[in-house]
Amino acid sequence: MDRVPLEVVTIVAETVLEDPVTKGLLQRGATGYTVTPTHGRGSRGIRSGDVPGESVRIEVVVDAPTSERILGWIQESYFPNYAVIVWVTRAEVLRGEKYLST
Amino acid sequence: MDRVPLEVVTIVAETVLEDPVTKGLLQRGATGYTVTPTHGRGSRGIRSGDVPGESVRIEVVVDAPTSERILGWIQESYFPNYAVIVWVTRAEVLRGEKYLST
Amino acid sequence: MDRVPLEVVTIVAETVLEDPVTKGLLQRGATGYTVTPTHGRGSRGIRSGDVPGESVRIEVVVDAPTSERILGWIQESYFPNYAVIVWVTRAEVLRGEKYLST
Amino acid sequence: MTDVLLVNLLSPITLAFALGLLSRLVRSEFHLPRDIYLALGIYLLFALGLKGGVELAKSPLSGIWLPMVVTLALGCVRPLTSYFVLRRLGRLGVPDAAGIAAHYGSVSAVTFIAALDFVRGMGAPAEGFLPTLLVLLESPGIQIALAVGVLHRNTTVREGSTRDALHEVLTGRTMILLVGGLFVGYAVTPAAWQEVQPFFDGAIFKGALVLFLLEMGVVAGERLGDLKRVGAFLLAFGILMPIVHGALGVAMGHLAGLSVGGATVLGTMSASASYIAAPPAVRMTLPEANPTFSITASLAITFPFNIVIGIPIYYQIATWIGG
Amino acid sequence: MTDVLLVNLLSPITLAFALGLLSRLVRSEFHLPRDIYLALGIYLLFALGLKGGVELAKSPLSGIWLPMVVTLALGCVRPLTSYFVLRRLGRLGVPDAAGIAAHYGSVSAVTFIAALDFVRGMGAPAEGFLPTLLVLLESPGIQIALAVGVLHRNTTVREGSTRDALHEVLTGRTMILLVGGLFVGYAVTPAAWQEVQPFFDGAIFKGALVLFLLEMGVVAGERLGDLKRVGAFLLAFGILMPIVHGALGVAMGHLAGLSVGGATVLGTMSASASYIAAPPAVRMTLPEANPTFSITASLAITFPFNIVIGIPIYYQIATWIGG
Amino acid sequence: MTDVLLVNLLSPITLAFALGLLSRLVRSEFHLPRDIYLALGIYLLFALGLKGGVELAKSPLSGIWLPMVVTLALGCVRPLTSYFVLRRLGRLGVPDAAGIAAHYGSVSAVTFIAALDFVRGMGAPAEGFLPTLLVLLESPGIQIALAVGVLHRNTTVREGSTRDALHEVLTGRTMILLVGGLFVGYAVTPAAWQEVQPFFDGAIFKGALVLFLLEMGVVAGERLGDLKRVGAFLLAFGILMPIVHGALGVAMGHLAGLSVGGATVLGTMSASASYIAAPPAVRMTLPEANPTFSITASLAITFPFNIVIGIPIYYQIATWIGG
Ligand SMILES: Nc1ncnc2c1ncn2[C@@H]1O[C@H](COP(=O)(O)O)[C@@H](O)[C@H]1O
Ligand SMILES: Nc1ncnc2c1ncn2[C@@H]1O[C@H](COP(=O)(O)O)[C@@H](O)[C@H]1O
Ligand SMILES: Nc1ncnc2c1ncn2[C@@H]1O[C@H](COP(=O)(O)O)[C@@H](O)[C@H]1O
Ligand code: NA
Ligand code: NA
Ligand code: NA
Repeated sequence: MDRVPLEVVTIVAETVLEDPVTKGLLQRGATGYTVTPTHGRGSRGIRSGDVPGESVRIEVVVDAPTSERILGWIQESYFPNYAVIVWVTRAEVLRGEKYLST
Repeated sequence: MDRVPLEVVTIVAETVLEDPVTKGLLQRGATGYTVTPTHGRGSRGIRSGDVPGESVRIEVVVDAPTSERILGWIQESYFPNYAVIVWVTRAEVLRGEKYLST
Repeated sequence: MDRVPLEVVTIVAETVLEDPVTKGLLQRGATGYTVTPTHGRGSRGIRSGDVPGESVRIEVVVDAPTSERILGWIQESYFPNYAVIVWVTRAEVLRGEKYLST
Repeated sequence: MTDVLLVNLLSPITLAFALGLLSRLVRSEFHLPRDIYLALGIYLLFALGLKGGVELAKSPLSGIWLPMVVTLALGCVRPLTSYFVLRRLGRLGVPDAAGIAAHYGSVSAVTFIAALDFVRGMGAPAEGFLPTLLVLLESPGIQIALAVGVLHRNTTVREGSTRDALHEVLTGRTMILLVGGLFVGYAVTPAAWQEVQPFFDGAIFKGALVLFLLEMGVVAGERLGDLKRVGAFLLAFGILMPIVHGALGVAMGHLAGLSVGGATVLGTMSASASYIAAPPAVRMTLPEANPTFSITASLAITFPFNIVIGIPIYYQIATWIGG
Repeated sequence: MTDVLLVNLLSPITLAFALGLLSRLVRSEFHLPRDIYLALGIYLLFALGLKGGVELAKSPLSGIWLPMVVTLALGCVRPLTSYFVLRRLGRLGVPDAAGIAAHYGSVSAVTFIAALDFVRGMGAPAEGFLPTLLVLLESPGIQIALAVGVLHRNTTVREGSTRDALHEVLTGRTMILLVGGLFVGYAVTPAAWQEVQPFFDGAIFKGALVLFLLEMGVVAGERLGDLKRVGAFLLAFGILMPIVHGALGVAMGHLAGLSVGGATVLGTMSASASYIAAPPAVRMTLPEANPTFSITASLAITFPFNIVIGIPIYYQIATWIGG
Repeated sequence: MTDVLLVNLLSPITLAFALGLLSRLVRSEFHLPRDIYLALGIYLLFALGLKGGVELAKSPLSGIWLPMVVTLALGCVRPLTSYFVLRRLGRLGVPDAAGIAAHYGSVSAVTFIAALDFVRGMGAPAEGFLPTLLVLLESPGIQIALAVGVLHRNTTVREGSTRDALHEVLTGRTMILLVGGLFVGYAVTPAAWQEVQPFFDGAIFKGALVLFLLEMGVVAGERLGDLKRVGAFLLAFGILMPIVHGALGVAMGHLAGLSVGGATVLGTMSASASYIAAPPAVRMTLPEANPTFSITASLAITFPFNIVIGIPIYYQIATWIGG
């Protein structure tokens, strides 16, 4: 089992951001992503759409440089005005070479 | 990118617990939470509600003292009688200062 | 709070694999699992079922030997022909002794 | 009696339920999507409330008081008889006995609807105010059983959980839709009602009921595997308790002046057990109770029994007493 | 006037909406499943389009041009009046003023349907081409308000986001179903239409509308808590702006040759505010705007106002002018 | 012929499908919620089964045996002709050829329903037992194709997966609802059926079909982008194979004594390809096969072809042979 150490970036954001964020992830070197619909509560309680509290949880497995790139982009583009939370976990990934940015 | 090292507490619990658990999390210092509906199987196979196996997955980003407080509370209040599993992962969080308990 | 260090194996796979994978996990020593419906995109873009991009996210809390066993099995059985991604995160688990393989 | 049984057996409602059950027995994974099942339930309850309200507005209310009193009495007595039988004869612990008693002290709206449909088919329609009685029977039984359970056990209750559980029952789907529907139905003008009636009544209502019972068959079928776990006593309890409560309900309905159809439906209500409102309330308030016991008994034993055999029996009793 | 108000108040549509609102006030967790709510909305829009298309095919198109011009004019004027009032009287910042103006420049299809149903009930049915007008009123107002917002603020726009937002409005659910439905309804043969008409019309359509409004009551009720946050000005705006736009719409409809029913419905369209198409477009293009302000105003103030009181008022105005 | 084509083209079913397709071409994100799509499919299959069962109970069964034999023969022959053509003419590998053959060896229930509706509209209704034939045609083709694929390739099968796949087909949604519906429809009393018939028949059934096809248009439209990937051969296969199988089905239906309408529907069944039951079975048993090929062919080529042009062609053939 070749376990490649990579990073899992988890982004929880308002649902309107699903499209622009996933597109942006691919543009910045991610090879894929996984999206889960969720609901929740945060400090701002920003409510867009007609269902308050709905959001999407986007997970993306990337290498460290891509992770940096993604984090910088989200911080700049979405932190000022949108309800977004982002965290990074270290993980060992099977077939990890598939997820290295090229 | 200021990555603040925090903890992600993941709680998978029977659906009836969504309300009391999320309320309790906020009372114990969490600044927010993210809930995902899931289904699954465990050792007990406790089945409440009319859909066996349904549960909720609650994620909460907190600092270490809050994490301790939450874990103690869940252990005491819910472990004896409810189907609950809890694990803690270390993560680096953007804008991490937002999620420190005050 | 007795936090036992264990591993969380996360498997994202095409939906047809939910049944065989979860059965296989239990056979290989997992004591339970948690399944979340998701959608996403990967390098292959394999599309089975009538909804392209749908997949399941399966999380399983296990000890290190069981994790090894599961990873080897998935690599051998599903990597060649199916859209599957697997990663492992280290976690501290409450009541961790419940999830040790016997 | 066999005639009546056969008519009931060959109704699309019973057959659809049987099909759902069967699909689980052949290990099919067929399922109505959860949200559709919920929506059908919402539709049925709201339609029931609306029609009940329209009827209330039409008929003089004088005949309703005695049946209301009788219904409340049933709501107080049934959780206690259940608890008593479960403790004394079944030797169950306090939490399990109280938890199951909460289910059998409340009511199943779908069983009620099936009974309403059955007596109409028999040419003995129930009084129009029966849905109003249904409202009265849902919560008292749960509350009494939970109170008994909380008082009799030694552990302390988690603060707030009982209050929360009661609030949830009182503002739950069933109460909002049934009570709300009654008010809306009562308030709308006859002309306005006529415009929407075909959507809430007749073939569409009954067709939705058929689909709902198809899925209830699947849901009940998922519990069949648990029948072994609950043991012989609960199996007997799930059949005999309804017969006792059913006969009691029919008799009291008759005393309160209900017609044969009305007494049958009141008897069925009395014989039925909750599997929607009671489970979460019990889970929150008496967490030591094993939910497998109570849900399997009410959903996999009592519900099918009432749908297939119980209703014709209560009807038969009603015709003997009052026909 | 009180008569008309009462008829409207006791319609199942208004009562169901009130029930939904009330269920939130008693803190019930009752909710139609989200997918069911979406599906009811899809059904209502598609049925509306189909029926509109069938009518278009039947009636001569000559009378439609003037109303179309008038509708487009309303689509251009209303976002500007809204923006002007919000900036000058309300002293709101550019993004918030433009964001709210986008909502009040567009339209609420459900309010439209309720108006259609109301005038039919009053014996003054609207012209068959009204749904065609609805199509014209949805997007221009959003686009104009967003353009105003983007031009007037200093920050730079995130490249592509405005284009994406406009594409989303133009290919959104409402446009696909309404425009698509119009084409399908126009194209089908009368015989083929007759076979499906009962599914898209009459009691089923109206029943679906009742269920939809039940849930809209819940959804609006969830926003009631935000009323405090939006302040007195927006509260007044959410009631007075519709009255102004409504009167304007009725008057222009009358000038364009519409009947009393048609002018009422055009007035209602003009008075209504979007809460489906506008919010995501505004969120993407003017992220500094607080969505709580715009959604609360359109969904928790203007929508209920129009449903309960507004429509009868616009009808009254229409009868004064044109009756 | 052009007349017949036009009637079919302007039916609400075809138009709704076209609208769904079109919505993807303008890159709209419109979608029926997945659960609603599933529920409509469940309703259509169950209604189909019920009505088939009611018909079976009414008519003498004597005329059904020959059509049954013929249908089973079609179930055995079609996967083999498909496999042969795909291997020899298309030069596809074993897994892909067998995988696609499994789709074309099975059947599409919605195409079947559209054909049923079409011949009824043409004044040549099919025999009442046609839904029974549909049941017979679904699984044999899948099983034969999978067996061929498993035997002809060199790799070993993952133990259990073939058995699991077959169990899943035999207990899948289609079988439960269709076979179950047939039994329920056969068993219910005529009086009981009449009470629910309007819910499962007529305008409601057809309206549900229209909504279902709207979403099928969207789903098929999502695959249009894959048309380039599958290449010219599969494009031709997806159109010509149905014509061959369709003509074969019509001819054999005629020989078996079916009416023009019945032969048309049997021909359509024979021409159709599965996209619900076959895909998961193939994915589990022949994982090396590329699912994009088989699903795109059956869903984005054959299904639209049959709905828009195929059914009128098979009807024309049936009138030539048997009219
Ligand atoms: N401490 C937290 N832990 C987990 N999820 C959170 C937390 N805070 C916020 N969220 C999620 O992020 C979303 C936006 O949060 P906020 O920007 O703080 O309003 C919420 O809807 C939650 O789903
Ligand atoms: N080993 C495990 N890994 C992941 N999730 C688990 C595990 N065991 C239990 N779960 C989840 O926790 C819930 C309750 O488990 P239990 O209390 O063991 O019955 C199950 O429904 C699963 O969703
Ligand atoms: N880099 C990634 N990060 C997160 N999820 C991924 C990634 N790549 C693929 N996935 C998920 O795994 C599924 C299959 O991917 P693939 O096998 O690459 O086509 C996708 O549908 C995604 O849900
Ligand atoms: Na109940
Ligand atoms: Na709108
Ligand atoms: Na199929």
